[in-house]
Amino acid sequence: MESKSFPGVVDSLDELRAYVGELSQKAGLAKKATYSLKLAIDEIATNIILYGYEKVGLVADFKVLSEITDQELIVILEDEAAAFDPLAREIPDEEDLTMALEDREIGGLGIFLTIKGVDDFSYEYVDGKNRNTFVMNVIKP
Amino acid sequence: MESKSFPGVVDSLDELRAYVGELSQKAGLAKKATYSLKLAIDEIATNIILYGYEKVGLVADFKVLSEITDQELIVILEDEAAAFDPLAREIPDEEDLTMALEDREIGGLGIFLTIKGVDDFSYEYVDGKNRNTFVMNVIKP
Amino acid sequence: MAFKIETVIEEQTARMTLHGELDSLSARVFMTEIEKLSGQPIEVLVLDMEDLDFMSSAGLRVLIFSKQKIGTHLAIYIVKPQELIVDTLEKTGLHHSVTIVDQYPV
Amino acid sequence: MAFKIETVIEEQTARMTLHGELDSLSARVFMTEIEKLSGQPIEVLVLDMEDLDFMSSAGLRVLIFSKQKIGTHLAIYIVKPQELIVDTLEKTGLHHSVTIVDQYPV
Ligand SMILES: Nc1ncnc2c1ncn2[C@@H]1O[C@H](COP(=O)(O)OP(=O)(O)O)[C@@H](O)[C@H]1O
Ligand SMILES: Nc1ncnc2c1ncn2[C@@H]1O[C@H](COP(=O)(O)OP(=O)(O)O)[C@@H](O)[C@H]1O
Repeated sequence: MESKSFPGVVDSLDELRAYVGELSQKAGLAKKATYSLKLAIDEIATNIILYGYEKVGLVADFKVLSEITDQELIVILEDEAAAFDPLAREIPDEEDLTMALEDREIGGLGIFLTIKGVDDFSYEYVDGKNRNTFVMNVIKP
Repeated sequence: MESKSFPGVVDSLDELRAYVGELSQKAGLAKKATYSLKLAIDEIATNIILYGYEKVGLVADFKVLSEITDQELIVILEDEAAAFDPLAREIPDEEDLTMALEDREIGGLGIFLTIKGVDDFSYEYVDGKNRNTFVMNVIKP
Repeated sequence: MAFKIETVIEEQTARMTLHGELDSLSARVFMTEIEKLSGQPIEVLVLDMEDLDFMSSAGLRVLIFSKQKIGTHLAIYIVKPQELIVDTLEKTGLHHSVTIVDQYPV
Repeated sequence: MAFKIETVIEEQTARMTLHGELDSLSARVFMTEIEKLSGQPIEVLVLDMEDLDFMSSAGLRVLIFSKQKIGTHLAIYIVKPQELIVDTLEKTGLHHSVTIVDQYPV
């Protein structure tokens, strides 16, 4: 497992996406898969920073753990905030997503894009830490 | 209608509660009703500030409009943020609320306390503004 | 990559050119530009996205806000968005409420 | 009214005395105090609330966080909370997870 820490502030997102880009390249992910993974990780990291840390006044880092195998790239975001399971909420359904822009509630799109964008997404709370795990399949040529 | 503006920052909450206290006194609300109204307004104002403004980088005031009649005290919070209807979300149910502290998701308590604490709560989006309306019955001795 | 935005208002059309990456940090800059238009008689919002390389849900949120703020009559044109951004618009259903074009005026 | 908090740690008991009003601004101070305990071998958290006049859901959130952070074995005692604060604890079901007492040690 490779591991890298980032300060829990929105300014870190740029560097985080760049780092996910490097991991994806090492793992041999295609351009589209790389983008989807960047998006998914950006969304969850944004939530950790805004809701988990800033909103409640916690000052802490978050970690990116990663592993590249023959078949997949596994990335884990680990944070110190209160327990929050992104999969426990209802995500928007078909009907919500076809509603006119002006009538819609603005929430829930981040987690929706995360789940739709990766090959596998899972959550666990271990040792006082949230772990959000993202898996992308690597298609070998 | 009386009207007062507050800067959209968490530092305003203290003064906001004090102002709600004054209105309640003028309207002749009992101590318990005054506390419930303060709590309800603090919760919704907090959400406006954190989610409506700070999270997305909007810098704006919010307004408190109020009216005292023979039967009731009506207070309206008016803000400039994106439309958000607190009543559109699921609020926690009985079962959620008896779950052990360590197993629970932390969200949703603010809107729950608001709805439970006032005699009437309603929401509308008018002229590009969110209006959250709180009504407390005044019991005349 | 650094986000940049330029706004030009001509008659009832506001045209914004977006460069770089639009995440929850840079969306604040975009939000502020949109907020400036509120109260003005804008009918058309043209967003030039050819040089925009990334857009998260924070960007979508600003699109939704634009329509609420400027008015539901507002027509939004998105010019030359990159394929992966079109994907995001489609997945979330936002392509129903904006018009994706190759140039504007069309 | 201004929020204040004092913490005294003795053996495996952390005792915090809360004064004033606990809203989403002051909850940040409370949160930071709790965060400092994480990793320490604390078994009992005593919260003296006699002088606490207001508590919003932001305060409840810190209670939930305490248990997650310090460990589920943690016993939380709330000493002399005002009636309206007890109301909030009961409405939200948090009274199942803390012990409300008139003094501590009981
Ligand atoms: N790490 C977190 N901690 C606490 N609450 C969170 C966290 N992540 C998300 N949430 C909650 O889940 C909701 C949905 O998140 P998301 O899908 O990203 O949409 P949005 O941020 O637009 O509301 C948020 O509004 C917030 O209430
Ligand atoms: N004014 C608002 N604008 C946007 N989203 C909001 C607003 N108010 C509340 N929300 C959303 O509703 C959720 C529930 O709010 P609340 O009941 O106060 O609980 P909490 O803040 O603990 O999550 C928030 O997490 C947030 O996603």
